[in-house]
Amino acid sequence: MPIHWCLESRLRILLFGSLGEQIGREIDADLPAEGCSVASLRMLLAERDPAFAPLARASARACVDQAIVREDYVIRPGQEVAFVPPLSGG
Amino acid sequence: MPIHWCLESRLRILLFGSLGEQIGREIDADLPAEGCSVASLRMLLAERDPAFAPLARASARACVDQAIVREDYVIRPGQEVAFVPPLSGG
Amino acid sequence: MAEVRLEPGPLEPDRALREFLDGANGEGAVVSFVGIARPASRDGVAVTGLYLDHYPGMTEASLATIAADSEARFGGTRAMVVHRYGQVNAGEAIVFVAAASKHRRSAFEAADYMMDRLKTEAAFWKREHRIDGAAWIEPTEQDRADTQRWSEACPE
Amino acid sequence: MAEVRLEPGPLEPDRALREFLDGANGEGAVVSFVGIARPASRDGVAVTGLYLDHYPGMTEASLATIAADSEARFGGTRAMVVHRYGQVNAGEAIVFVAAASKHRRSAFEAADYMMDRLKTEAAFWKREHRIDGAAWIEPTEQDRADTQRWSEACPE
Repeated sequence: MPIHWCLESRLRILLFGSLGEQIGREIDADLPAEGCSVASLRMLLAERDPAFAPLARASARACVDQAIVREDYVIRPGQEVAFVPPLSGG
Repeated sequence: MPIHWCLESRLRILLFGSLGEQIGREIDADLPAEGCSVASLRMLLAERDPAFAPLARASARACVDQAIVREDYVIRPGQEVAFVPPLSGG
Repeated sequence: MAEVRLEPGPLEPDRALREFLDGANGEGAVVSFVGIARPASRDGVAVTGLYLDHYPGMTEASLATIAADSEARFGGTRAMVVHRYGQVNAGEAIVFVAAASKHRRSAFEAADYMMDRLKTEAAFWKREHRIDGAAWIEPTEQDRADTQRWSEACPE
Repeated sequence: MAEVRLEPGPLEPDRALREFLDGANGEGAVVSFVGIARPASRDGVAVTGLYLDHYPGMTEASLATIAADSEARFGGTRAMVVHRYGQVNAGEAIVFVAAASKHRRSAFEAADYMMDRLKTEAAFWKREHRIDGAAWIEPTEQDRADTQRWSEACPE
């Protein structure tokens, strides 16, 4: 279905701290062209690979364009997305 | 009266801060062999020279052997005596 | 304007202090804080060092926000934050914070304020290398309580 | 054991900090304070510098007492005081104080405590060289109130 890849957008997701160590520093996901909420992205990822389960936990906060966002935030193609564990501070 | 100088002791008095500037860094006084109180020393000095009047003021604190002492402290020959203005701090 | 920097290599607090003092602007008081990687964990296990993971861009922004807030909160204060990232050995400096002000009270408060906020809000993830294994660290309840101190009415 | 020193010449705060850090003993927190001769008097008149008269022996003892009291009051704290005497030009450092401790709260409090006491109890007499003449200075009411802060029950 060539239409399929045309309506989706490749999203690069950055992971830090213990998440980066457990899962990898970066993972990719397909984002629907109309975007998707943080809550949906977590579920999509957890369903795709059991190794991504830590990303579904509330302690992993989502950042979009380097700012922490809420669960109902809708991620659009082209944005920088990251999941971060609780900050340990300086 | 040769007996006189024999019963007295030469006392060197150090002056600091504004007192040192106004009067001089060091003055000498004759101390009776049996010692004398800080209060008496102030009076002796003020009577001797009008320039020593600031030493009679309460704001000029007396130090003996580098510690601030009270008015009734009896200074003995051989001790280090100083008058100091209020500390300005560091 | 606050000076904020991430350092990959050794952080030399004396050089940072020299640099901060060279930027003096007639202030009478400079307070600095140096945080050093401790050779033991909170529960007393020997620690050889730690790894500070950071999020390039977001981490610098978190430091800049804290420094700027400190300058705004303690009027007339100038602030500096230098922070290590990556591998830090026990005994090495992790963070240098400095505040300059006309009077000592505001310089002390500005440095104290920055450290309290850095301890909970700086975007770092810390892995402690204990002799019995590595562990990721989170802020303590005490760190959160320290930050909370500043949430009440403005001082002075 | 606290390190206390009088300096006749320029005081270089960065070198003093380096020296203090070199004496590190596993502490995680070092707070330093640098006091700088201000270019203006309290009432805004330009000042070219000041002269710090001191009483050799008594002045060192006054600094040593303050540093030792700080180490005793904030347990596990290491302290250092370096103080200028004689002629100090505006913009030059007059005093460097440092406190090292396991935790940042006690390092901040120890440095703050030493400065408050130095401002009223250090045995110096300060003559300010204003462009309109020289004047001997005494501690302000604020300095006395700051020292008074520590007279209540012991902290922590």
